[in-house]
Amino acid sequence: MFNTLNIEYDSPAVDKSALSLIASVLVAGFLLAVTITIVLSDKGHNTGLAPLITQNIELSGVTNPVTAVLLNFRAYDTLLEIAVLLVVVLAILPTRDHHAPFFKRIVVSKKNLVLSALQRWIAPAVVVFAGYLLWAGAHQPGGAFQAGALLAGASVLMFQSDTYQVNYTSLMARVLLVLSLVVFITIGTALIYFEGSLLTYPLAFSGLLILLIETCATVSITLALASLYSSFIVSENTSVTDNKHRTIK
Amino acid sequence: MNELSSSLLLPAIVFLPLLAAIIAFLIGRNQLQGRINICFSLAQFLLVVLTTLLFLHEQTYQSERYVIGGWGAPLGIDLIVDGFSILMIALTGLLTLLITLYSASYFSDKYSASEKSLRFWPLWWLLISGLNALFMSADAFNIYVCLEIIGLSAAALVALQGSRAALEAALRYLLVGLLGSLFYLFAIAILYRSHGTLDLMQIAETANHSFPDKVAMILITIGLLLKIALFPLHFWLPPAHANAPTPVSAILSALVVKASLYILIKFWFDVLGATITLGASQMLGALGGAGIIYGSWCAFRATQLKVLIAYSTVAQLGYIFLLFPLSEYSMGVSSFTGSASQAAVYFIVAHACAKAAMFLAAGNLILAQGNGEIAQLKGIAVREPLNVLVFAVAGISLIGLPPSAGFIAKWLLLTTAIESGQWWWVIVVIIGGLLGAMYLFKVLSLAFSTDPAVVESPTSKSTPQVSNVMTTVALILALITLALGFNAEFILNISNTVSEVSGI
Amino acid sequence: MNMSTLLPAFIVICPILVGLAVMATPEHKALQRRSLNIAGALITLGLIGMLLSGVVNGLDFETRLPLLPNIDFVLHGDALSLLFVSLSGLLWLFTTIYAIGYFKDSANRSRFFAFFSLCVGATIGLALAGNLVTFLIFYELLTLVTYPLIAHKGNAASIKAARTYLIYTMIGGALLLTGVVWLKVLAGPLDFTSAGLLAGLPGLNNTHLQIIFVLLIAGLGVKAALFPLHGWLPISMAAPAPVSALLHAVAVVKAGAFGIVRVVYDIYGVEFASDLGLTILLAVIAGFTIIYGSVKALSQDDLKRRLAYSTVSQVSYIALGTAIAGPIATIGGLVHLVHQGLMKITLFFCAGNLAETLGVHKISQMNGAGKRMPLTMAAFTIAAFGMIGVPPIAGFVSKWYLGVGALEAQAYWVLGVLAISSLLNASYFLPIIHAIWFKEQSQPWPKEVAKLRLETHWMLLLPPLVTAFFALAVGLFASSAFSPLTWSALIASREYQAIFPDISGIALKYSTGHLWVLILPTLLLLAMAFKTLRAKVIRLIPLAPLPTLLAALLVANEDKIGQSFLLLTSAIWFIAALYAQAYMANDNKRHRFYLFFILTMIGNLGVVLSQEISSFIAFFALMSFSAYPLILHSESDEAKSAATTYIRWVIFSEIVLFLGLVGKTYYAAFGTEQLPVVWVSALLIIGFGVKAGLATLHVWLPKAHPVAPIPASALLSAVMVKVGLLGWIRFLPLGDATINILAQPMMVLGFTATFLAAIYGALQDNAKTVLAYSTVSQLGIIAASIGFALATPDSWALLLPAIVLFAMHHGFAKASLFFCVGLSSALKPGHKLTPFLWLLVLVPALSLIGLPLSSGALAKAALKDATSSWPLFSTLLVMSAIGTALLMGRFIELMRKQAMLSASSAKLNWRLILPTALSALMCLSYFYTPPFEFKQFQTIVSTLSWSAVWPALTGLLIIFATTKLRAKLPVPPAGDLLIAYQTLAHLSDRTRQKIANLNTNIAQYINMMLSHLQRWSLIVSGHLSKLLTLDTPGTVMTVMLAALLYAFLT
Amino acid sequence: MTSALLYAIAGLALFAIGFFGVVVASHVMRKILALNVMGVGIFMFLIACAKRNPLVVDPLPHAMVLTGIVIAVAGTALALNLMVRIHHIDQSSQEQSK
Amino acid sequence: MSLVMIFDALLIFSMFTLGWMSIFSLSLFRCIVFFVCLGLLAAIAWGRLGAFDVAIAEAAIGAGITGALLLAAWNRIRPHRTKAIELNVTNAKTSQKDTTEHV
Repeated sequence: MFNTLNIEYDSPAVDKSALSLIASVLVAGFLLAVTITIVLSDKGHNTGLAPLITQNIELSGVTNPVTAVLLNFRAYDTLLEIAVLLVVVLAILPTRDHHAPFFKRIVVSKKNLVLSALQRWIAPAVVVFAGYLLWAGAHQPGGAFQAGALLAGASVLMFQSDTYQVNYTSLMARVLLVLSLVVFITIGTALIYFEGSLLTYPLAFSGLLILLIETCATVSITLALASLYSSFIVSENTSVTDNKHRTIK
Repeated sequence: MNELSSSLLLPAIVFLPLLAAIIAFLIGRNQLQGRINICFSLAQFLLVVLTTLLFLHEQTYQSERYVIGGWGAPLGIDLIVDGFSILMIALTGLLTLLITLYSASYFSDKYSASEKSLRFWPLWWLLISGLNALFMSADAFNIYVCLEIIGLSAAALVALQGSRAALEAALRYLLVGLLGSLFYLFAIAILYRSHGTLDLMQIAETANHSFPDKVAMILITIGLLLKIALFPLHFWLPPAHANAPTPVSAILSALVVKASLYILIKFWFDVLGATITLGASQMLGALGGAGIIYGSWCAFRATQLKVLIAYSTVAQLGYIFLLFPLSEYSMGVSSFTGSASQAAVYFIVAHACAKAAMFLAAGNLILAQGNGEIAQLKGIAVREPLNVLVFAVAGISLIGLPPSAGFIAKWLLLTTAIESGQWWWVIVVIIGGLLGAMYLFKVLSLAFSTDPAVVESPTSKSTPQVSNVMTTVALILALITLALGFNAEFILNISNTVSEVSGI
Repeated sequence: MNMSTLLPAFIVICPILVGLAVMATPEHKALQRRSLNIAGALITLGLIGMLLSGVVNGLDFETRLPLLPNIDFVLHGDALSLLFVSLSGLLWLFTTIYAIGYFKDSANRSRFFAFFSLCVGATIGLALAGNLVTFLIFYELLTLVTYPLIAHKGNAASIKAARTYLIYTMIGGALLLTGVVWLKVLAGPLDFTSAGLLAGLPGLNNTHLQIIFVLLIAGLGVKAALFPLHGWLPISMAAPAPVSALLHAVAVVKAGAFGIVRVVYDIYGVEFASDLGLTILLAVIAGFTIIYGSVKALSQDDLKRRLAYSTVSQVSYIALGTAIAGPIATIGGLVHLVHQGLMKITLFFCAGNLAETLGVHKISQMNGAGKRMPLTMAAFTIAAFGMIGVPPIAGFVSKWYLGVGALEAQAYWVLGVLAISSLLNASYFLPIIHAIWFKEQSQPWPKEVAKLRLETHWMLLLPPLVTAFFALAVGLFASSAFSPLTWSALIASREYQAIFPDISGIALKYSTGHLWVLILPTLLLLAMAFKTLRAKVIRLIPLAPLPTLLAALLVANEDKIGQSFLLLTSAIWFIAALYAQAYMANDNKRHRFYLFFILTMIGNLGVVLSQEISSFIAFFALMSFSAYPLILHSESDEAKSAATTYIRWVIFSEIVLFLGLVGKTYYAAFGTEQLPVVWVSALLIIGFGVKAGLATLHVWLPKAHPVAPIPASALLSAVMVKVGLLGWIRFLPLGDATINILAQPMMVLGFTATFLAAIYGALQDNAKTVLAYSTVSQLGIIAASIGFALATPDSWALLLPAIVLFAMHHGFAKASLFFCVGLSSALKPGHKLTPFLWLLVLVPALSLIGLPLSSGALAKAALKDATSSWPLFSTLLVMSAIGTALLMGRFIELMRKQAMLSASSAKLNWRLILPTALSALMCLSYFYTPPFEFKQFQTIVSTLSWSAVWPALTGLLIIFATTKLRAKLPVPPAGDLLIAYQTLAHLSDRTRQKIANLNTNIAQYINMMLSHLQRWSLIVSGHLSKLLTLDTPGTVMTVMLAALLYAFLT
Repeated sequence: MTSALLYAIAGLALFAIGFFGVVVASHVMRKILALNVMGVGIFMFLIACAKRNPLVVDPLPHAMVLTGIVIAVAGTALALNLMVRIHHIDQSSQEQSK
Repeated sequence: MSLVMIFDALLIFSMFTLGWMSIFSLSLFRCIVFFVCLGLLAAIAWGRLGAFDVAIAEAAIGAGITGALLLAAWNRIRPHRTKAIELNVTNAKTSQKDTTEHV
């Protein structure tokens, strides 16, 4: 399975050791059969926590149940999840040039018309839509992660054309990356002081606090996902390439 | 412990390392970095000691629940602390303090690994916070997220080295980690579907011999076995632990592997205890036994020092897996109580300290020697007497010879095996001890033999002198293993809080 | 935490702390390290002293720390542990001094001394352990700590040795651990209780206990080097000398033996163990190891390997002592723990010295070492004699108690084992001693260190001397208050409580009458040591026997036999000394001769004077062993072969005597039934028979006497042979019991010896051989009369004075005859004094034959009327005169022939003639008034009867008639039966050779098989691991998933 | 056979395919894709469980899936990064060897 | 067999085949494209099952970001990138130095 990790480009789809082939087909099939029997046989707990959540939805300060669960009932999970994202970003970030500016505009010799047109049209729309999604998260489907993802999509679009160069190891970038975790922790611990136990939002301010956490989360997630993508980008012709390339080391 | 549950101690244990990670990430690489991290580790250690003392002070030996967000079990997430978890947290605190001290000088400018320190420190603290979060969490999905934090940060730390072997080992470790976690997630989904809640205590109450619970238990077992690297599924551990930088391989072998074991024990005995069958526990025992033999054999044939120690981890894990068949008999109902659990807990603590000491000592030897080849270790006892002594003491504890904690653990294991009449485990343990002796003394005999060529001409390129901070840290760990060898009562008192606890 | 709980802990911690401190000291700070070591050793000794005094006056010392749920870490100072602790503490000090001297400038000494003191700390901990778990902890710690010691040199041999050591001890440790855990599960906390823990506990099924016992003994057996598990000991000789000294004498080997003692006594309890049938198993193994170790030691040429194998056998004595379930055997076993330690450490120190100063490792290179390093070799000799079990030294004491204990437990085969092993010990130690002292240095020393003021560095010399002195002192003062013997007796009394017998009966008390008499000779002996005083001392030697002579004559002494023998011995020693002055005047090796002359004198006089069995046998051994160099004096080939036969027979007699005396003392102290007394007397007869030239046992006599210088051979045949008779008189139950089955053969042997010796002697062509054969025949008469006394006990009152008289007469006559042999040059005819000189020859010869008016006739007459109740005896007596006449005729014939040949020396050597004249006078019966009230005059008159004359005439007639016939006959070899015995010896040697190379090729076969196995297992594991390197982890995972499904769902 | 049950079975099928893919696929990229497919499978099962009762929708699985997706992305990104770095080192070593 | 059931069956079947194809199709690029389609179909499925938040997230992250990352990674390991390689080689040498043997 993992013993020999081959990375040559044109290797056959399936490594031919017959033994593993047959065995794994067998078991995969078996697994499928077993799980299907579970699903069929067991009525199980058909409503889960839905009724409980609907009762407490008013206390959570948001009306959208998913956001309520995510940011109020199980806020601790979300906090750790942001930490996970931070782990990966840390692992991938290059270790050099903290001093380069956070944001730089580069004059590009060869312009890619379609790309620049696309950027000009879609990027602003996406940003606006992301803002709406963030705001709507409280009462309609939407929220920090979706908005963050969208913004990251927009940033992917922007970098494709090498016009803008974001250096993720500059101090500013690092602060933004870490922003959501810091905010989350400070609010969480502060609430201990005020409300007695971790992450218990006061009824009056819970909606506001959740919104604050959501915005910071969106910013961090955007930067995180963008940096994930940028680490793979090798743009050939700009001086940034080499240091970016070196970043891959 | 009411003031503990309402106070900020428990969550602080998780958040302090997170803050440390953030600060380490922000300040980047400068001289202060080492010192800041050391005081963070000191703070963490004090915090952990305070919590342990408070917990012990209670003497109620009941597990303490800490309700986050005030929502209560099914809806919100709770943190739960019982004897076993407080012991693991204390162990993590101790090892964090010592290994941070070690890595402060390991990643200092004296050695070539210094420019990696920017990436090392944040990942290190995230790993520690993941571990602490895991030991405290009482919620199934929360455990999944903690497992992920630990898995990803550990893989990133292994990849820190940058050499091809390290990167490949890290990639393999990561893929295995992800696969294991997916199996675990799938099991949670099934459990949620049939029990409607994610809280372990509530699942435990409604767990029965029903079909889905059994399948969930199977998936959890196979997923976590993959992450714990029990015998047949251990292929990823030796390269990962061998190629990681020394402090990382120390914490990996000592604690990270134990984290998934902690979860497996929790599910196996407390949460889904009802679904256990005799055949399954015997099978795990058998795999453990085979692991002891195979691990020691590969350790004996290893040519690299750190590969040898990694394989010895595989072997030592085999010992702990003997817990499953033994506790099955001794206590009738399979709950994590009785002498088998005490033996396993003591083994975990003894192995953690001994293995960490051994890896640090080996790291020092490799630094002094230049490369990790065992053959080149000839006559090193002359140049690095203290490190060889630490290596020997740690080895003695791993084999289970008297003055060390390993001996007490082996003693408890043997007594349980004999009491429960499963004499075949006795033979496995004894043979394991002998095989362990084989590979330890292979290294020691080389260390003691004076190769005339080596003694006269000290190694040509002046290898950096191993800083005495690193040696003293290794020595402290070795002394702890020896100290644990004497007053076994202290650890057993804490761990038998586990035995009184009914539920989790 | 008052003293009583802290002291044991301090004793254990102190060496460990010293070890750690020494490890910290850097390599170059020699002084600091040296002072640390010695201070540590002294402090520990002081603490042990405090503990000792505390335990003696009843205080109880115990440190108890919680270790495991219901098991504590206990250090408890009881009697048994103190024995071992004091031994290790003491020997640690000396080994440290020795090691400092030994490692003057070698590499990584800090490491050595660190592990050295840790090792002693572990040993002391092990000794003080209060329960089996603490014992196990220190037992394993000992393995770990001794590993670097063995691997100290770091070369290939020591690493391999260390590895084998590890393999053995690790497996041993594992077995012990299993046993202890299993026992703990069955029997709860395993505290050592003095009369055995398990005996009292209810409901333990015996088969489990038996299996556990086997496990425990196997685990301990590795360190105690029991037979199958001893492989590591000889190989670990590659370690430096102080290490092998420490390992074999103090730490590792003793730990194993001590463990066995603890398990058998304090865990199982002896009775419980013996009725489980366990002690017999242990006894058999120990017995076999004793023999096996000694046999293997025989064939080793490397000195340290030979000592190692001897350790293998010696340690099993301790196991044997514990296994024979009897209180006295326990004492023997325990005391051997200490004695073997002292002796073995001396041997190893000396071996170390040899290796260090002369570079000698092989026994073949040791020739003439005595001259180069006299003090070390003296210590070596004392220790070697101790190992053989020669009386005064320590080894004898433990063998003595083991022997008596074996009798008490009716385990007669153990006596056999003790005998065979002493024989084997002698056969592998004596050649070394012979090579050291009596062989010239064949080739230059391999690696000689520059000669210092002393023979070697004082630190290397002091320890062996001190330990040798201790070995001797422990043996001599065995029954004093603070000796290890009394201490082990105390321990054994605690072990057995109720059924402990009163052992005063068999205690070893060395007391002799008129001890002041021996002071002068001992002083002279000491003076001999100093080269400057030697010349003056030689002149003083004749004075040495005078005090005893005066004592015999003047001091009234109720022990008539003793007085008369004293008279005989001291008179002849005085004359011999005078004679030797002249005879040895120009002999270049006379210093050595005189040294052993005095030693034999002390031995002989001591034997006659001693009143106790132990002092008797001690002086007997001293006399026999120091006579050996006298025989060897001329260094000629015949002398060498004669000496070797002599020493072999002496060893044989020593061993048989040991068995006999053990039997005698046991039955004297506890004996109830009469039956076994027969074999005791049989053994005594044989034992003393060798010395007294009993028929088949006399073969060494005709070979030894002619070879020795005249004074020596005179002494040999006149006095030393009589000691055998004295032994018979003192120890045989002559007065009280009729033992017919021994009496008849005794008489038959006696008379056959008389007649056959006479005929055989007559054919000899060497004057001294003829005299030797005449001694054999005369002794035949004495043996016969002793046989007669055995047959008719009531005649003993009469017979005793007759025998004593006969012995004294023969002594003086034979001595003067031998002295005359020396005068052969003076007997040349044609000198005005020659007729007088011939008179000197004729008077003793005729008195021997028993012509009227001579002492011989008187003695024969006394004998005749004492045995008048049996006419055949007296006729045979008369016939014996013919034989003597034959011999005397031949003797005179040879003397005349010799006188003719010898050059005519003008001047008569008066300093030779006077002593012979003196002894000739002694022969005439008038001069001495036998101390017995004795009807003096009428017997002298009665000797005038015809029956005294005709045998003499017939004998002389036969000699003259057959002169021509005898000239043609070939001369038969001197020792007649010896050829038979030698062929026998060759046969047994060849069988031993066959057995030896049988087991070598078995061994080769085994390790050839092993290497096949290993190669095969490597190949298989290669394939297996290739398969298992799991390039198919996926499949394995899926297979496991399927297995789990099966396990869970069914 | 309500539709939710159908989706649950589909989810499990995707999980099985993913696992089969991880075991059998040769290239690392395919293994990473297989892991993601397994992820999608589990998420589908979870969402199907949320919708078993046509009237009410249980939001908890949704939150779990959301967190799961973010973690999956993170894992994949790290795996891909490691893969690329390994490939880069191979590439440069080939260049040097050429 | 209402219209909705048909739609569900069709959706499930297509997701199943896309799942298979995204692992075992011939070229890597094709796998990635199939995977992105699978992501989008999954978004539709979540919508169908009433989990709209998740649908948006799946579309944005599952299909969007993951797809982008996969394509970028695929682009990096494609063999044809000759021109870029020479340029990199010079840089590679400099960076190669740093990856000397570390502990």
